[in-house]
Amino acid sequence: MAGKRERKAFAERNLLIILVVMWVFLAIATKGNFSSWANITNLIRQSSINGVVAIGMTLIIITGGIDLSVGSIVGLSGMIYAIMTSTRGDFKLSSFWGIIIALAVGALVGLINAVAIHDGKVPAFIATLGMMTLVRGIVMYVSSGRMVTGVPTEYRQFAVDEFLGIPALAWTWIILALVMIFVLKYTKFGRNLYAIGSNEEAARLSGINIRFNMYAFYIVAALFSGVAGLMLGTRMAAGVPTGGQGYELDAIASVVIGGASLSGGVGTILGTALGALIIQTIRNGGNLLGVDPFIMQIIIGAIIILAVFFDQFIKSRKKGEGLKKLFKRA
Amino acid sequence: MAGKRERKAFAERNLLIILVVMWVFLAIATKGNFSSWANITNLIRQSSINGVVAIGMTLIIITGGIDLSVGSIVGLSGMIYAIMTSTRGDFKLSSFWGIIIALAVGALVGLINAVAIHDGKVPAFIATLGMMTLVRGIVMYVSSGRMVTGVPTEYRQFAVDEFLGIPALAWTWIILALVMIFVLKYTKFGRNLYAIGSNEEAARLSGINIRFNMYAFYIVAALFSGVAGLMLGTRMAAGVPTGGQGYELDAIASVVIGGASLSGGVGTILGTALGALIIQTIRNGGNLLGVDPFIMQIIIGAIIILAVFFDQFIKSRKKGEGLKKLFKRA
Amino acid sequence: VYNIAFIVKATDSDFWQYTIVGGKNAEHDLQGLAKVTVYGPPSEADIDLQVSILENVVNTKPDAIVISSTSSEAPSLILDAAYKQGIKIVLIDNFVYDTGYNSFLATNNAVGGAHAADKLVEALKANGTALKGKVGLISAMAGVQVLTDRDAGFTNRLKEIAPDLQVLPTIYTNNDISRSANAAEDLLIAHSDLVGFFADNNHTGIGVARVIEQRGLENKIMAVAYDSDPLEIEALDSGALKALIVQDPHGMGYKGVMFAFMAINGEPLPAYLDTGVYVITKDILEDSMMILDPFSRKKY
Amino acid sequence: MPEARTVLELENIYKTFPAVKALDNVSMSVKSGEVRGLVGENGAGKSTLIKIITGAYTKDSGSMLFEGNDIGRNSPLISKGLGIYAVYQDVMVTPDLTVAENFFLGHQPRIGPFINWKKMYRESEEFLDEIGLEINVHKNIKELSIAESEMVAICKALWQKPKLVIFDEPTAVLTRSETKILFKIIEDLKKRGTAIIYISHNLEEVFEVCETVSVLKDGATVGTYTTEELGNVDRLIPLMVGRSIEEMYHKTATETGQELLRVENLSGNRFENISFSVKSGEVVGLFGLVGAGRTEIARAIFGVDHFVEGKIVVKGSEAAIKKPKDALDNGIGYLPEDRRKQGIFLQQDIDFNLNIINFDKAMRAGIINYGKAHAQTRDYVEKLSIKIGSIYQPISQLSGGNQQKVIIARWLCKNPDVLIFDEPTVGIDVGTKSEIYRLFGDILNSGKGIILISSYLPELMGVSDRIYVISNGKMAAEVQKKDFSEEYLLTLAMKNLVSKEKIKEAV
Ligand SMILES: Nc1ncnc2c1ncn2[C@@H]1O[C@H](COP(=O)(O)OP(=O)(O)OP(=O)(O)O)[C@@H](O)[C@H]1O
Ligand SMILES: Nc1ncnc2c1ncn2[C@@H]1O[C@H](COP(=O)(O)OP(=O)(O)OP(=O)(O)O)[C@@H](O)[C@H]1O
Ligand SMILES: [Mg+2]
Ligand SMILES: [Mg+2]
Repeated sequence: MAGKRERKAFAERNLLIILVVMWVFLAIATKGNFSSWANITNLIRQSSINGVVAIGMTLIIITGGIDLSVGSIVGLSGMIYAIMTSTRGDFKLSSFWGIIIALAVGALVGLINAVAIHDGKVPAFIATLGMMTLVRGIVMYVSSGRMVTGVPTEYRQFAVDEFLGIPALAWTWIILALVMIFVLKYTKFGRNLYAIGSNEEAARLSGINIRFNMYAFYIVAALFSGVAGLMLGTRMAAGVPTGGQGYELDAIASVVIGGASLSGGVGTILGTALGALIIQTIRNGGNLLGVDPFIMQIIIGAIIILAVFFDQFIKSRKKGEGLKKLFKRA
Repeated sequence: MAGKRERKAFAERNLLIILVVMWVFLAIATKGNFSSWANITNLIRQSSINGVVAIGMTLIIITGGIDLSVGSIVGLSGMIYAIMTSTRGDFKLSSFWGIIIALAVGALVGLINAVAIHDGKVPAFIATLGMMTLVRGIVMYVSSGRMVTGVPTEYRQFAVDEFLGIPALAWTWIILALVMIFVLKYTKFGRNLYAIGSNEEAARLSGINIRFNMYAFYIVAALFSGVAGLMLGTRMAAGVPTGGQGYELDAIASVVIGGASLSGGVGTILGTALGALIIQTIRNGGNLLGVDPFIMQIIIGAIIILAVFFDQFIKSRKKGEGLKKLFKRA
Repeated sequence: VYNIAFIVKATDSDFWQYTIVGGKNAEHDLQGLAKVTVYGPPSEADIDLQVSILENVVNTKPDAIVISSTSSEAPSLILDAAYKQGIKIVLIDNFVYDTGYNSFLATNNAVGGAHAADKLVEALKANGTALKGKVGLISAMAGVQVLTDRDAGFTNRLKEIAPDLQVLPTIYTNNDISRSANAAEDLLIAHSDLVGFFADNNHTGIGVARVIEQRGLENKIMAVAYDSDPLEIEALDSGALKALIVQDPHGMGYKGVMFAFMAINGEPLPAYLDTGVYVITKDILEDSMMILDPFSRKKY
Repeated sequence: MPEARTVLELENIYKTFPAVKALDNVSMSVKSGEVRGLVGENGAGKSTLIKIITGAYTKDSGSMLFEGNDIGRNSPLISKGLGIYAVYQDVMVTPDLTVAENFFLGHQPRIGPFINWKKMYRESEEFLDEIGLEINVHKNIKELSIAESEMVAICKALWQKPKLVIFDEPTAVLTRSETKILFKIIEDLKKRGTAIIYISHNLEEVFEVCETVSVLKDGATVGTYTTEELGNVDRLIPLMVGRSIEEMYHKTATETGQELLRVENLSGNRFENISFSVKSGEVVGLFGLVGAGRTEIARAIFGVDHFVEGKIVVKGSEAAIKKPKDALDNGIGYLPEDRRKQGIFLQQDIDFNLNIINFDKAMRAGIINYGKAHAQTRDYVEKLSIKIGSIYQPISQLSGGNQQKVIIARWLCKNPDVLIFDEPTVGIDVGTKSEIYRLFGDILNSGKGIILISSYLPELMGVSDRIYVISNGKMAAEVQKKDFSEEYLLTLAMKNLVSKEKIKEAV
């Protein structure tokens, strides 16, 4: 029993250590500003949107794929919601229907991704790169490139709502992450994900329906981006045509910092969550320190590399040579 | 003899067919505007900067890596040149020294990438993502976020120079591509690249010095981005802090459309060149057709996916079952 | 010392650098009475990042915030909360709905766009070109409000004063000079009756100017651009661009900080101050240097 | 045992690949409870036939009947549904999942909609205990050795209760004790009335487990025989190869000359204080049980792993070997044990795979002369009778044995002073084996030396001039040719094993 359990816990412990070191440093350097409750809640709230996108990205990366279209889906879902519900628009639907339609449209993009990748055999990178451009075009087209305002007040309110002192946005993230940790470990959906990502051929021979599962993975991943789009929408209090632009990089970085391998089969939701926190900590800390923004950018770049370097370094020291090769390839 | 010759020619023939189909369509749709000599030279010149970046990217993708820092290196090299040579600056060096220093600084970034990836065991995606941020920070810092003007006139002139009716920028691309086609096929450097990309362990056991070669690949790739930065610089006639931003996506797309596999070992310079032409043809064609820009964006996205789809589709029909699996994974 | 936070839309462009010079000059002129700290995301596309920055800044409890918000809605609740906490809020460049604030300083971008149309028509007339044919519109990015306003201002005005000039579908170039030049090249090929260009920011302006300059089209194609940076000024001088529509970023930054200082001290402020646009043509170039290059006014 | 009935019937199967005719009118039928051997040269079409049975490839023509039903459209999923289970030449497991989950993949035990991990671990633990295999079911497959993961794939055969099980060269990567477990599994399957097809190049093994053998040659069936009627291996070989092999371990007498390589007191990971030497013109055997550390010693000499102590002396002077390049520069070559992982450049063509270390010979002023390079390749393709369509074919399209031959050819062409062969003949047909031994003679005659690591004693005794026996990481003895005998070498190999139990297990 020992073997695997220990190892897994261990992998994420490195990240936790890196995170704690950063936090302690920042708490001291900002004379406590960083560790104030207000800032901690800020940090979690700020991580939450990328955190939710990154949950979906984790699924895709475990399959051995990649999804560059998440940012555009974020933009699309927020925009569709705004158009559907805006009091200044043509539809004036309720928030409920706005959410349903926004998510459905997001899921449709996921399905198209899956069809292109699984059935069309287009590499995930290209399929989702194309969709990134295409979907952003749609967002621009339906909004004529303009912000759509007049969204319901309860929607805007959500961004400031708190529960037990923790922002509603953060709760959304935490709950979704917990659910997915469970789903990945205890359901067929989750296990099929790892099986297909690890060796698609072997999975097929075990009677797993690859097509059905791939569709499911991409649709679910797109749904997470859809939810993130709504979360972003509450923060912006409008449908913004450029909303979500560039989010794919943060999401991928979170997942990889979280220990997943881009060659598939490996990755956890907890790791990704820690990865998302690490990235936001760097940003948040930089702002609090009030460093020159250019220098800050240089530091952010360096820290992203160093965080993964330390993680790999500790792992390879502990596990001995046997696995060194693995990391080289990962 | 037949086997490979046929196969190789064939792989790139698909791309050529796709390109020709697009050209014929555009020539008709634009009533000959597209096929005018002036536009053809425009098209090649417009492809050339991305084309040169994509040569370097091809090397990295053949190793099984990826390089997200190319755009920042493009920006850096152009900026360094401008700072070194500007008549309004502190250094006022000659163009020659400006070029040497700009390329050397670019190569240094490549070396750091290689060290992080090979020695630090940081996945290429993260290492170069970090460098993308870091290097852009440096560009901003050294330029204080401002354009640097006053570059030598011969530098600005290069963007307009022509030779035998073909722009100097296009020649640069064509010559570099031809040289690299030769290098990849006829030198150990090239053969080692494919060996390391398809099986690093086997390459090591074949006596290939992995570290040395990896350094070389990343440095050479960075040099191509450096050259592209200078080419961009001649067009802009200044060092621009945002120069090259987002170029990594075009370069990666060119390489993958060109038939390379992101899992390494596969890819050709000729394929990449065709990939770069396909991408620029879509853009150029779109501008000539004068389609609504948002609809145009939707079409561009769709064409990127379809180009690769057709390529894969024709291949898999011709080659039969044996290789189907390969594509799925690719 | 009062702490004044100065948040710009992006740190990667001259325009915001000019604003920062204004802000820092104000700090200098206040002679130690206030400390100005500059914040900003690397790119204007990072709306959410700017909101995060704002949240973090509010947490540091400054005495005043001078902000040019990328979004008119996103920071409302945070700004309002800060305002209610007693932090003075001065909005520059872009308005924010649903928040309390002390003053708003901005340029009207639609008016700027209309000026561009006027100048284009003037240039065509001066050149003896008939007011018909096509006009290319090169935009840096889709979905950015200020650009959309400029483009709309330009298009609407041109329709009024020269109805026979047809504005071609906008080409977006991802704020890349090279791609802007590509777009200009392509439009020249596609439309033999093209008579002019409007480029809605500095990078698009340079791209267009480069093509005109390289092909010697100064007397055939009239181009007007927004913003000013050294290359655009050079192009104006060489005739590749016929006019520049320039905001007063330095003034915006300077006045922004000064207004913040006044607000802290309880001075009355106007709710809105139009910082205006300048239209610069070659003949007044000499006299406009301080507007065109606020760096020359750097005092610190 | 239930009455035997025909499970599988293949009639007039044809299959052509772009470059070769892989199957040419093959017919065959297998009964329940029968263990059918399938033998033939490398590239004869064995693996192709298997893949047609499982539906991984589609046949060009011919028919396949399973339990009397004509199977028209086939696919791995369909054949699995029919009860066909195959252990392919390349192992089919999901490396990132645990051993237990691999057993249950696709039908994990559940409580309601949720997976019952406890049950999964418990049942797979019990199952492995029953078989007698010591593998931690909590481990991920990628943490196991190849042998262990192959065993996982093999054990799944029992688990899934199929009607037909196919093994494609299962023992190539297995240790002795694991092979024993495999034979026991085959016995169990047989008792249950499962039909079995067993492919191997180890013909003794085929005689041990199969009662009938089908021989394939150049894609066509030569015939099906009972092992009884054949009697022994020597009768089978001519059927496969088309000629009889007079002297398997043919050896031309060569002069031993100067000492080429000497290692002194070498200690490192899993071995200590190892000393031995190779002279020109001699084959030095390294014997030991699997896990004895021979591979580690070879890797240390070749500069892949670092050693802690000792020195390597090349032609009388100490050599500093820190990486494989240094070893090569010192005239040492190494054919690795795990060819698939450490030898093959899968996406590249045959020419590339052979020449990657031999471009030096076909280069002028740093530029590769492909005329020469191709000639080099064709030369060795012919020498080792490698069955290919063209040298520009990707190596992935070759049969398993032919892939190995290409890697062997790579080193033969390189022709270093000392060549270390680590299990070179695994997966290679008897005809080619004897060809390879003959080529050893050429190498030796040109003043070179060979170190041969092999676990197959007849081969080692037949080819070596001297044998060093390694036992549990230590040198047990040096044995001269005249003293060679299986019992003696085995006893020496077990000298340093700690417990009697381990010894029993190993034999
Ligand atoms: N995908 C493929 N494409 C082209 N040719 C192939 C392919 N697969 C197999 N072949 C060819 O078919 C022939 C039969 O190969 P097969 O793998 O069935 O041989 P085998 O009998 O299993 O040999 P070995 O003992 O070496 O494993 C070989 O010549 C091989 O090169
Ligand atoms: N103590 C052990 N623990 C785990 N695996 C072992 C152990 N001993 C041996 N093995 C496995 O057995 C295989 C062979 O081991 P090794 O290479 O050290 O021995 P060898 O003497 O070279 O054997 P051979 O060459 O006959 O396979 C390896 O795959 C190794 O993982
Ligand atoms: Mg085979
Ligand atoms: Mg071994």
